[in-house]
Amino acid sequence: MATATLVEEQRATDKTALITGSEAIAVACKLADVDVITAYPIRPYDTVMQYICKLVANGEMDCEYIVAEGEHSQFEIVKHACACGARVFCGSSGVGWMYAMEALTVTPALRIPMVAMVGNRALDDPGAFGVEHNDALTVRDLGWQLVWVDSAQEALDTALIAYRVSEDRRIFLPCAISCDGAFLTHSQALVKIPSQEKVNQFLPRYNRADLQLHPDNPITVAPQGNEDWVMEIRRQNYAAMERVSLVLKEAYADFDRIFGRSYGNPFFEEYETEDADIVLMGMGTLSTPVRVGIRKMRTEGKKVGFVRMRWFRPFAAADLAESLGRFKAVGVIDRDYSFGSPYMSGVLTTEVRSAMYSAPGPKPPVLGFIAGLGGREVTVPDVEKVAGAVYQAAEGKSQPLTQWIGLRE
Amino acid sequence: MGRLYAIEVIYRGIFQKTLATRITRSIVLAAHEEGKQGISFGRYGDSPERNGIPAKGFAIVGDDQKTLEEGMAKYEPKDVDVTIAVDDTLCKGVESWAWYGLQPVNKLLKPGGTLLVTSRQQPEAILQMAHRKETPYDLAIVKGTVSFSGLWVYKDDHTDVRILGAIAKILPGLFSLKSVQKIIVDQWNDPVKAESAARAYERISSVTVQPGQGNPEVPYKFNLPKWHEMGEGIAIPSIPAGTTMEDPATHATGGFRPDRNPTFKKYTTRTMRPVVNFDTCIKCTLCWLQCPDSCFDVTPEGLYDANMQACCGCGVCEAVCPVKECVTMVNETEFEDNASQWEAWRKDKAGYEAWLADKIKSRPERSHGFRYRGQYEEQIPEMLQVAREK
Amino acid sequence: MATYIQVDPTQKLEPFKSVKKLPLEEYFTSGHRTCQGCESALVMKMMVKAAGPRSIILGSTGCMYVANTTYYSTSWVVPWMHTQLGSSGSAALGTSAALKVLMRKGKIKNEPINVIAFCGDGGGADMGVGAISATLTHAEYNSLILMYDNESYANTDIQLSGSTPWGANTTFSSPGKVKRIMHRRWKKNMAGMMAAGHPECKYVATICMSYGLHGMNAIRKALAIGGPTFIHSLDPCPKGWDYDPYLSHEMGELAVNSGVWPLYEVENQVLRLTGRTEQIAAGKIRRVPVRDYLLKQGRFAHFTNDDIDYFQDKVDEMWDKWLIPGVIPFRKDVEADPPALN
Amino acid sequence: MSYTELTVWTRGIIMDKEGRDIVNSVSAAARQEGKHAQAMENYVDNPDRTNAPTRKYCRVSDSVLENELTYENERPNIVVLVEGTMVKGWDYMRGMPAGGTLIINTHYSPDYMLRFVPGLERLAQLVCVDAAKLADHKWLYYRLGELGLDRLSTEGAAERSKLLAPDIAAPLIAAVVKTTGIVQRKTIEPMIANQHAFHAAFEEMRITQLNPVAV
Repeated sequence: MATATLVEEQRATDKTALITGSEAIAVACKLADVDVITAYPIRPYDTVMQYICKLVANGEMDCEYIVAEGEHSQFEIVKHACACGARVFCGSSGVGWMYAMEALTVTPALRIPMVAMVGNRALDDPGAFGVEHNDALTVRDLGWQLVWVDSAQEALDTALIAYRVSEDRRIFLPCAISCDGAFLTHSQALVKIPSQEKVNQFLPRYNRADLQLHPDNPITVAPQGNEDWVMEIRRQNYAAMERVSLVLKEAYADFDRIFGRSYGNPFFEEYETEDADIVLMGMGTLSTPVRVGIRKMRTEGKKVGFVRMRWFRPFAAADLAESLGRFKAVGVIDRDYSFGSPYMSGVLTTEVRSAMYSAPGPKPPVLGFIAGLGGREVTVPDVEKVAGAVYQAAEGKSQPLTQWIGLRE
Repeated sequence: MGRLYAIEVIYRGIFQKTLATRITRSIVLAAHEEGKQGISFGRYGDSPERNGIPAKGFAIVGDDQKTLEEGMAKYEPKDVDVTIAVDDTLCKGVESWAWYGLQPVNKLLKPGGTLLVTSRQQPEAILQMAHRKETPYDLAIVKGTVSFSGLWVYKDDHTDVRILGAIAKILPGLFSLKSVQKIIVDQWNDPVKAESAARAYERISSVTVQPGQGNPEVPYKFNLPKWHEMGEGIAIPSIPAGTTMEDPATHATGGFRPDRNPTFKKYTTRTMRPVVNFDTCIKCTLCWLQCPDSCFDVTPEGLYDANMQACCGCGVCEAVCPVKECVTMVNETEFEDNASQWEAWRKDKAGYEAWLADKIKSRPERSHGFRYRGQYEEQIPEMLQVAREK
Repeated sequence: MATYIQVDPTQKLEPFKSVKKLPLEEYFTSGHRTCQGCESALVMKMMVKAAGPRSIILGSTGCMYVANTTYYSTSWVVPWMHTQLGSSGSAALGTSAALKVLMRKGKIKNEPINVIAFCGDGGGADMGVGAISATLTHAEYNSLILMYDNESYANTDIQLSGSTPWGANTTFSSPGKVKRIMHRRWKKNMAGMMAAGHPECKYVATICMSYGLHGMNAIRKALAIGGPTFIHSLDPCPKGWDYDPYLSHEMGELAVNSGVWPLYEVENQVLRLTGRTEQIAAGKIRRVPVRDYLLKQGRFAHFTNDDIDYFQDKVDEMWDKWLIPGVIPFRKDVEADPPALN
Repeated sequence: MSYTELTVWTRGIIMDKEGRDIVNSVSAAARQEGKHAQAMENYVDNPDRTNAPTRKYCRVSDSVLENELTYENERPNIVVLVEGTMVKGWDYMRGMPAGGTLIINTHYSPDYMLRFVPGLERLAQLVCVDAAKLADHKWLYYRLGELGLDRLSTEGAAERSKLLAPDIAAPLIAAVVKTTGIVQRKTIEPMIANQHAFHAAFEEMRITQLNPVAV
């Protein structure tokens, strides 16, 4: 009796561990009792699969752990497993994510709630290990939910939330969790690991319901369509993506209630914005040098804030535009590029500008900055330089709409 | 603004693909001889074509480029001046493989337009098959054996040029015989073909079909559901498991009838159908087993009844049947409905025997493609002879 | 020997004794949009008749996807799901893995369910060969990968694949005024390669549904034996091969009897020539000349006598010189002239 | 306010784990002491190659680490060479502020090793400790390849079991603790697997004090 109580108590208590972002996601997979996992090597995401391998080998996790022969197969295998009702996990980085592109395209179309980790990495060529967000962003138009996290804790929590939202019958869409290569995937931090009981309370079992591929539920899935059908099918996915915001808010509220950790607005996080004149924006671990830079600038009397986008798909355009309308100017730092796009800026910048266009409120100038490509460090002086340019714009002085920061010129 | 002409060619997929393309291309080229602008295209949804499954090609011609543009960037025109059916069995209806429901062959014809059919039949036989239409139209027949060939080897039996010559007569505003003959010589450098076109021009005649005339059957339709009425995840229910059959005479049950796809029936693919002599059947199972379309229902006494909604007329059952004239392929124009042969046989054996004897007189004169090298060369003189007959 | 591979129980599928003992039920029925005389549709029908109702079928892109299931309509009675062109191996693996783990964890009822993934020769012998190969090494997952080989990308308009026979006319190898033979590659030996390269795969077979009972029994064996298995079926294609559809059955017989398509199975690493091929090898029946097979098809209409002779020589070589006729392409000469040992 | 950087140079694969053990346990101990600390590998060195020089970093500070996402330690106060021959060949001393500490795993004496050290003038102390011998892994010197087989991951992802806690690295950690005070002995000691080697090293390490000059 005493022993049992002790075990109960231990299981009910959150533990703290010093782990990397990759390991945090591996732990989330264990807690979520994922059924089928496929691995294929590519840095930096693949450390998550190394951790999972150990969890399986040590008997801490019961799943089919399959090493595939390429990313295309890696994603196809879990896609089919998920169609049969298995909870699945997968992931990749950079060109590996690209190699799986065909599977990535069909996954949301089939309403497969796969959760995948993207260890963000620059696309070849040249082969590079460092972070760039273009890999994950390639699926932004396809029906994937896309989220960027900036700490190992957030990675773990978001993975649990991702399962809950994706597997909700109202949604059934895949979710990619973007973790910056090196800074998040390979950097250890203290992470609170929730108890299994709490996770079970938060995350119901995956129920494929009417779409489960099983002899007891004879259905024909994904027949060939033509112009008579495709628009209607796309419209259904549109409706599902439309519902994500609601389900996501429910999940975050429940998460706060059960785990006692609140993330505020799920879609974006604000830092030092209350009295800010201008704000900077970005995604992922960029938040660290930006926060340091802001603290420094505030000692110099410059009121700079920061808005970190968390969920990129769905994109909370109205909320964001309302929030950004409070400031005199906005500087968006993209760790990606969109060559030839309007104003030749990055992807996030284009999205933020687009969100501002239809906003009813004030529309401050939005400047785009491209920085930190290929994993280059974004330094505090870089951040100060960005803020300086944004101040200029706030004062009505002309500035190039897109600037490259930290480039040797 | 000038005049816009639209002509469709309804044909058997693959078997008549080259034929149809030659016709639509030549229409555009001949009209261009007279200063008109045109385009030629196949219905995109019919591709990849399947052997025998009805498909469509179009020629759209305008007096000038601006007129032409009104008829461009469409999968198919709303209405047409001439519908050409290069196989008479197509008059039973068109169920293209990517469509839903069955379209009457004359569906797109404008009032007063012309349905041009390649056939050895008389107009009465064609009208037994073609569905009734609310407006009058003309029916013209290009006499001759229906031309079939395969993907790679074309049977150059002058069907293409004879149809072109006939169009020059039917729709003189589109192009003259002279223009047709010019582009024939330009393309194929064959004066004999130009002569064939002239002969068809001279001989073609038409009858007017009134709204009350034609096949009274209402073709099956399919209503496309709205987006929120469709299941999610691109999933649809599978076909239910089948059931046993019931004997119409004894009411005994047994055997097996598979459930069948309710939205695609495939029978308009058929140009010939198997008729079965149930009295000589030895129940060897081969027709049933080797049928790619699972079209044989297994009767309570273990006979095999070809379901005429599912049969596409490939002829494999006849080919594998070890008993002489137990399964015989018969020209589809001989039949007016898709009724069960086995039920007819069960109800009236003597009547069925007489019916069968009558039907198997009409073996199909068409072969559906390549059988051996030199085959077409052997067939062409005879086909041309038939074409010259009155 | 310790056991490292845990294979779930499979269905007990005794061989069908005769065509008269076949189940009447169809699990792939009418209303598919294939060509008249489509032998691949016949393979689908027989495949699932052999497997029975407790099956999940995965179909990779190709004719048997596009023609069989055009949205809102299907010919499948059993559950079926599309998979990408090169993914038949992955689809089989993922489905089988899901069933295994969900049954182990008690999330679905524990029972044997057949998993069959099919692909055409384009999806199998070309694009998907890597994934199929990988799946055949995953010995703990029960599945069958069936490659229906109609010797071209038949769905996209008859383009040549790695499985198209030498010299055939396809839209990517149509003969011209200067070059008569545009396709100069010999057909890939897919089943032999799968058998030789995957020692833990317990069953590989070649079939042709002109011999339906033989083919269905091969499928039943493949499903019952446990672990991943592979079957290569040669399917005459009236459209791409250009012959009159009623000849489909005969064309398959000619492919086997001319020796172009040897029938064999490799069961637990033991190779056996089967059906007519066994009789040919035993000298009980003579191979018919390939000329009889080739001249019935429009895709070879451009062949000269020299081309036919070349084709015959290559087939003869396969029978007379290969280590195992029609299966293993290593030359017997190697045995006659062994490398010198010091 | 205090801020300390510790850089460990090690040999790829075969001694990767030792390097990782040092930075991981020091940073963990520092956090326990309420400091802000970070341990990481040099991302660009990975995936590392057998025997190729590889860096591991640790940063300990009283206040929030503002350079958390900076790949490299730019001004290491402490440098550890996990394998003795690494003393030659490149400038592992670069960026070291005056008053730094260099720790070498070697059976040679500090006086002998001094001749190889570049930038010696910045060094306050040179410490030599025969870690492999103390940890009772004498074969380390001649069967390096075999050791490598034991170490699966170059990214450190696969090791999380107790068996892989500081063993050969224990004497080097002892040297770091004893000569620099970056963390207290009592905080780090419970984390050490090879307690014997850790204790023995406290007695047996050889330290030579130098007079550092600011450059």
